[in-house]
Amino acid sequence: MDARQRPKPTGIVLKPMRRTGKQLARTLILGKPNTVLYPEEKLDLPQIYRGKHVLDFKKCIGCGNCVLVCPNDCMWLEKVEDPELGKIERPGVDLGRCLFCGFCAEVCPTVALHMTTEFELADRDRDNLRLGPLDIRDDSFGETFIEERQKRLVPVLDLSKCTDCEMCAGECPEMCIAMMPIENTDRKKPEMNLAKCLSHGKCAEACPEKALTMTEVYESYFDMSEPDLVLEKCSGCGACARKCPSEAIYMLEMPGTEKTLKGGKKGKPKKRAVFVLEKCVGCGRCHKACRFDAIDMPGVRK
Amino acid sequence: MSEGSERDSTGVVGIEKAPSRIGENPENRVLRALAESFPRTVSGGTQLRPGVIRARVDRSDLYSACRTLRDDLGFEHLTMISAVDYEDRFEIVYHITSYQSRLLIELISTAPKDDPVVDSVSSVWGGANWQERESYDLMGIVFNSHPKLERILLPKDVLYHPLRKDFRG
Amino acid sequence: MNLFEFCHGIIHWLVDLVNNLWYWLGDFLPWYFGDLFTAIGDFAASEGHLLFMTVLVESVVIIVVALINVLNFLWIFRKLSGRILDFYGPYYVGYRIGGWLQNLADGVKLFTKEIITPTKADRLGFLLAPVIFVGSSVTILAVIPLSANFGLSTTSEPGEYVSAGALFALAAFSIAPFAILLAGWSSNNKYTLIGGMRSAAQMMSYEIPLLLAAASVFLLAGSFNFVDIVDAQHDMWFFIPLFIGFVVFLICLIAEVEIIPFDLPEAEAELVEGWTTEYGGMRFGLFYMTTAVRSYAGGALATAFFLGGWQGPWFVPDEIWFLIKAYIVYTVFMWLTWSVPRVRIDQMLVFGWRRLLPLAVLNLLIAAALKSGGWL
Amino acid sequence: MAEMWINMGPQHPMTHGLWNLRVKIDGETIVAAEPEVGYLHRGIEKICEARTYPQIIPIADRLCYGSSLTWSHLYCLTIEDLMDVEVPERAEYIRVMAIEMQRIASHLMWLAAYAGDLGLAVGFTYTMRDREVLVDLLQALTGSRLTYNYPRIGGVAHDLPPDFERDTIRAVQYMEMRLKEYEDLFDGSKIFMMRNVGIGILRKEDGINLGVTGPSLRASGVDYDLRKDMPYSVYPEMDFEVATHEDGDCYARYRVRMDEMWESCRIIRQALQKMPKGRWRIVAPRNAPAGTGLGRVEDPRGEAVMYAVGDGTDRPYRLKIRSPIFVTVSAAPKILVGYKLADVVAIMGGLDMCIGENDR
Repeated sequence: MDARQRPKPTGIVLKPMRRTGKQLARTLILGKPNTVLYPEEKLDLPQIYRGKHVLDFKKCIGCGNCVLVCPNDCMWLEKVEDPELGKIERPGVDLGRCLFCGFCAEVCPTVALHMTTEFELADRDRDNLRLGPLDIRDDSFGETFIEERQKRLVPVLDLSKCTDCEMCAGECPEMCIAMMPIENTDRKKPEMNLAKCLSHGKCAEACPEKALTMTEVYESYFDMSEPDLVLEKCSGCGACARKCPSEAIYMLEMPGTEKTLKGGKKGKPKKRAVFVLEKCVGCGRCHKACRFDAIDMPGVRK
Repeated sequence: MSEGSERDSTGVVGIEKAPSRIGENPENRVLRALAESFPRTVSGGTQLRPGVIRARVDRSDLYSACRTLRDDLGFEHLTMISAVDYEDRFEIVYHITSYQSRLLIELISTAPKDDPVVDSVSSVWGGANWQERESYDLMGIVFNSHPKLERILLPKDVLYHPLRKDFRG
Repeated sequence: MNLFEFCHGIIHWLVDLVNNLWYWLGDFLPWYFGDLFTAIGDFAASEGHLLFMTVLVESVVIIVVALINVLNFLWIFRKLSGRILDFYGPYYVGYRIGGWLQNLADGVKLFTKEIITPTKADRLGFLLAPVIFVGSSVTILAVIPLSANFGLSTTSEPGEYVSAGALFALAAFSIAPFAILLAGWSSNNKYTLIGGMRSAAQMMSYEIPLLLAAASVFLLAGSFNFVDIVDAQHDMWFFIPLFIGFVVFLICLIAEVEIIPFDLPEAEAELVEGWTTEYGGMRFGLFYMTTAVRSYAGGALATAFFLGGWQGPWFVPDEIWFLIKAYIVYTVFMWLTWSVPRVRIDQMLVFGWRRLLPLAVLNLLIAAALKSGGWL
Repeated sequence: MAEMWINMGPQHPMTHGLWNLRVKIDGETIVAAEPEVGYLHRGIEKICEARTYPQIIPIADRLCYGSSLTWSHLYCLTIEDLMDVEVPERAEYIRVMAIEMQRIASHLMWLAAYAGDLGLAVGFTYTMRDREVLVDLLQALTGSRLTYNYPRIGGVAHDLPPDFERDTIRAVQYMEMRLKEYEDLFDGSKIFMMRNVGIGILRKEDGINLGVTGPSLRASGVDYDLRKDMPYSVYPEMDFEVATHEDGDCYARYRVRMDEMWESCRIIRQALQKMPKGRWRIVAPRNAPAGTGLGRVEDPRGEAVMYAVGDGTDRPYRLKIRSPIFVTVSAAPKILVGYKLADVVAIMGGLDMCIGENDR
């Protein structure tokens, strides 16, 4: 109750007239009312203002997470040809349906999609509001933009080099690496609890085969669904690895999956898809590409 | 309205009337009073959180349970009526607040799919009037003895209840 | 030289010029043409025709000046509203003269709009209402002089103007409610009907204090003539002895010109646009313009009655003094308008009958006492 | 004059949205009133059933154009209750601060509309001008001016921008200065008092029985504020008072909202002082378990409640939204009858209609 005094309802019209008179005198003397003369002056917009989209073609990996997360279905992936990048898929946006919620920029795993402060988007033709990837392309925007999301160093495992030596698990100061057996195979692999990881990099230094490398990943706040391999169904065709935009899948021969041939001899080990979940962006393209339904992804429709 | 002042006093008296055990918190007291008044129809009384309790009531005793809640236990504010379309039943959920003991009770009543009828409580709480109309409009729950059970949000001539799960636009 | 002499001189000169032309032309033509021309020339040079033409030209000059005044008024209204309400007001149209041309642009826009008459409206009344409203309001301007030399006079004698000009102005001022009632009723719309009814009640109850306050001025001045009234204020402006009357007069004027504390007939929050709801296009534009005309007339009446008319130091012409005072009265109106909300109709009527009427009567008594005591 | 029905709406300056109030008047006195709503029904509850949990946040923003942050916050509270997510403490403080800013902005918008209704154009422009200060702050915080899309399930979207504390303190000081000016403009005006005192009296018993909540009920003398009585977020840490008034008329409703703005200024200062360092967001799970979640907040218009039913997938099975103004407007006939036609704008304006949340 310190700053607050209940006003006494007094005065006929003189009190309000004093206030408006002050205002009149102020605007007449200063000659400048509070209004912003819009087309000539504009408001200062903060950097996080959500206006028109821009896309950095070089950073974008074409995963389509922005399309997945869009509440209004106003984004789509489009095939474009670029002289440098070749045949690629990049998102376009229909500003006529966009809510400007900013989820697409927030979910982008490589921070390639931004929203600018440009808000003058009105047009006479609705078709002009449908912006393809080339319309929103701006490869240099990211340099002027301070991304709020932090980059983070996480250890990424190359399973083909791993020898199950457990050196990394012993070195981790946070005790966040545990050796877990891979199902249906004879192998084990280190599993990282990334929530506890503080990016010391001790595990990568300790690895004798250099199978662990520290890679920079942007923090993600969206719980995207993760792929899960059904080993019996996997044929080893590698379609998922070819489709993966973030190179999080590679094919590897798995010891322990050999079929027992006649006479007790063992055949060649099968190739199986291996997921690097640290790199996975959860776009679900492997799930869509798999013809054998070997990849489970809850919540992603085919 | 003399009824209002009367209700204020009876609410307090009602809580005092129930013989309180030492250390019994108000949530349990309300649940016990409700279960004692309607031993056969009120079930599943639980405390969800401090200040929030839940009970299920059969739809045959819904009206009298609500009367008891308002008149004897001091729940004088009907916060919300929501209808949920489950696969096998409709659930009509009443959230009722007490301004005196600062409690919220979640009273759940069910109705079968083929007969979505419950008693109206709009004579108990005037605020239920439009909320019941809304439930009727969007979910198709029929409230018995409602003063004016008409569509409220949708036009008068639509034939469907859009919040039902079998509704396909 | 006053306006009459000025116009008379011009007309005289023109008639002489044309007559010379006629006579010169008649010399070259057969005799009957010459006689005809002579007759026409004699008629043109006759005193009655000269007087008629003079008054006609005088009226046109006065109306043109008044309408330019109205544009000024609307500009001041919009600019001042803008400054009080913390925005710019008219800005781009006529950028160098502070957006003065905005009203002309709005007028042109309103001219291009379709004029709609509702199907079930009473067509005659619907058509007649703007005519009466605009006509009666513009008529007020005819008798309000800007100075002792700038007004509608019947003779060349300065000071002899329409002898009951003030009375005529007040009478013309109070015709408008009939037009409003007619407009409200003939539009066949509930909002306009309520607006019209409110207007009738409002005008009726505020007319009486207005006239009583004006009557005290007439009593002190001893005349209904504007020039006499202003001359009577040579020693002391009337708002000092008749301060109560001045305040009552201003309040009643606010009610008469329907601006915000008393704009109940067109209270846009509850009655959409009141009695003008069904009018569109230039008909609405006329109403809008006429509101400014009435505001100007009100300011001018207050100036002439209480603020010493065109009296002021010599370095500014009399006409400018008069306009400045009228504008200041209007500015105070605007200032009050934007500072207070709108009252309710019953409160307003109670205020009119129970507060203003006794005050006006008291003021009249004071004036009578002053006059009979010989102090003024 | 005989009795006649007048349609105030759907296109009428009084409605501030799209609804219809049919009043029956005898002369200028109201003898009956009948609100009709539903013109802005967008089926948000049904839309939500087809969206994943995060995708609903921007849609919850669209419920009310006056205080969108409150609704997305309420949605996040509900889903956090459903999912059992613990929110970082810093996020809670940021939320409380942002919501109180939103509350001031919403009340200022109400005051602007109210003043405009009563014919006080100065009240409209001054309050909207000062609301701009808060909107600018919220824009710097959230990145948008009207539909903020700021709270997230498990935190808030961004941390405070640089210099935000300084700007906020300045804005609060500015607001306190301005609130005094409004009190001169409104309370100091005889005509404003004439239009408000004793108009639209809602008695305590009627208010409780008809389900009126929020400032309109507190103006009738019921000391009930969810921030105090069923605290959520970090409101227990805050020191503030619940503004109440005994009279139950339009002036009381105006007074309660003005006092709430003072209290909100206090809460903003305290939230800034007590705000801890740390994370402002955690990753929420994608799917909600089967069960129910309930969120209740004190909206600027009253008690806003959401009831979510989860079924184990990433989309809600049912999301019921309780709009405070939907119930309040159903009590309007009770308040209106007996007053003058011109009081309709004062009474309905004083209830703070928001059709976006009313029709959903």
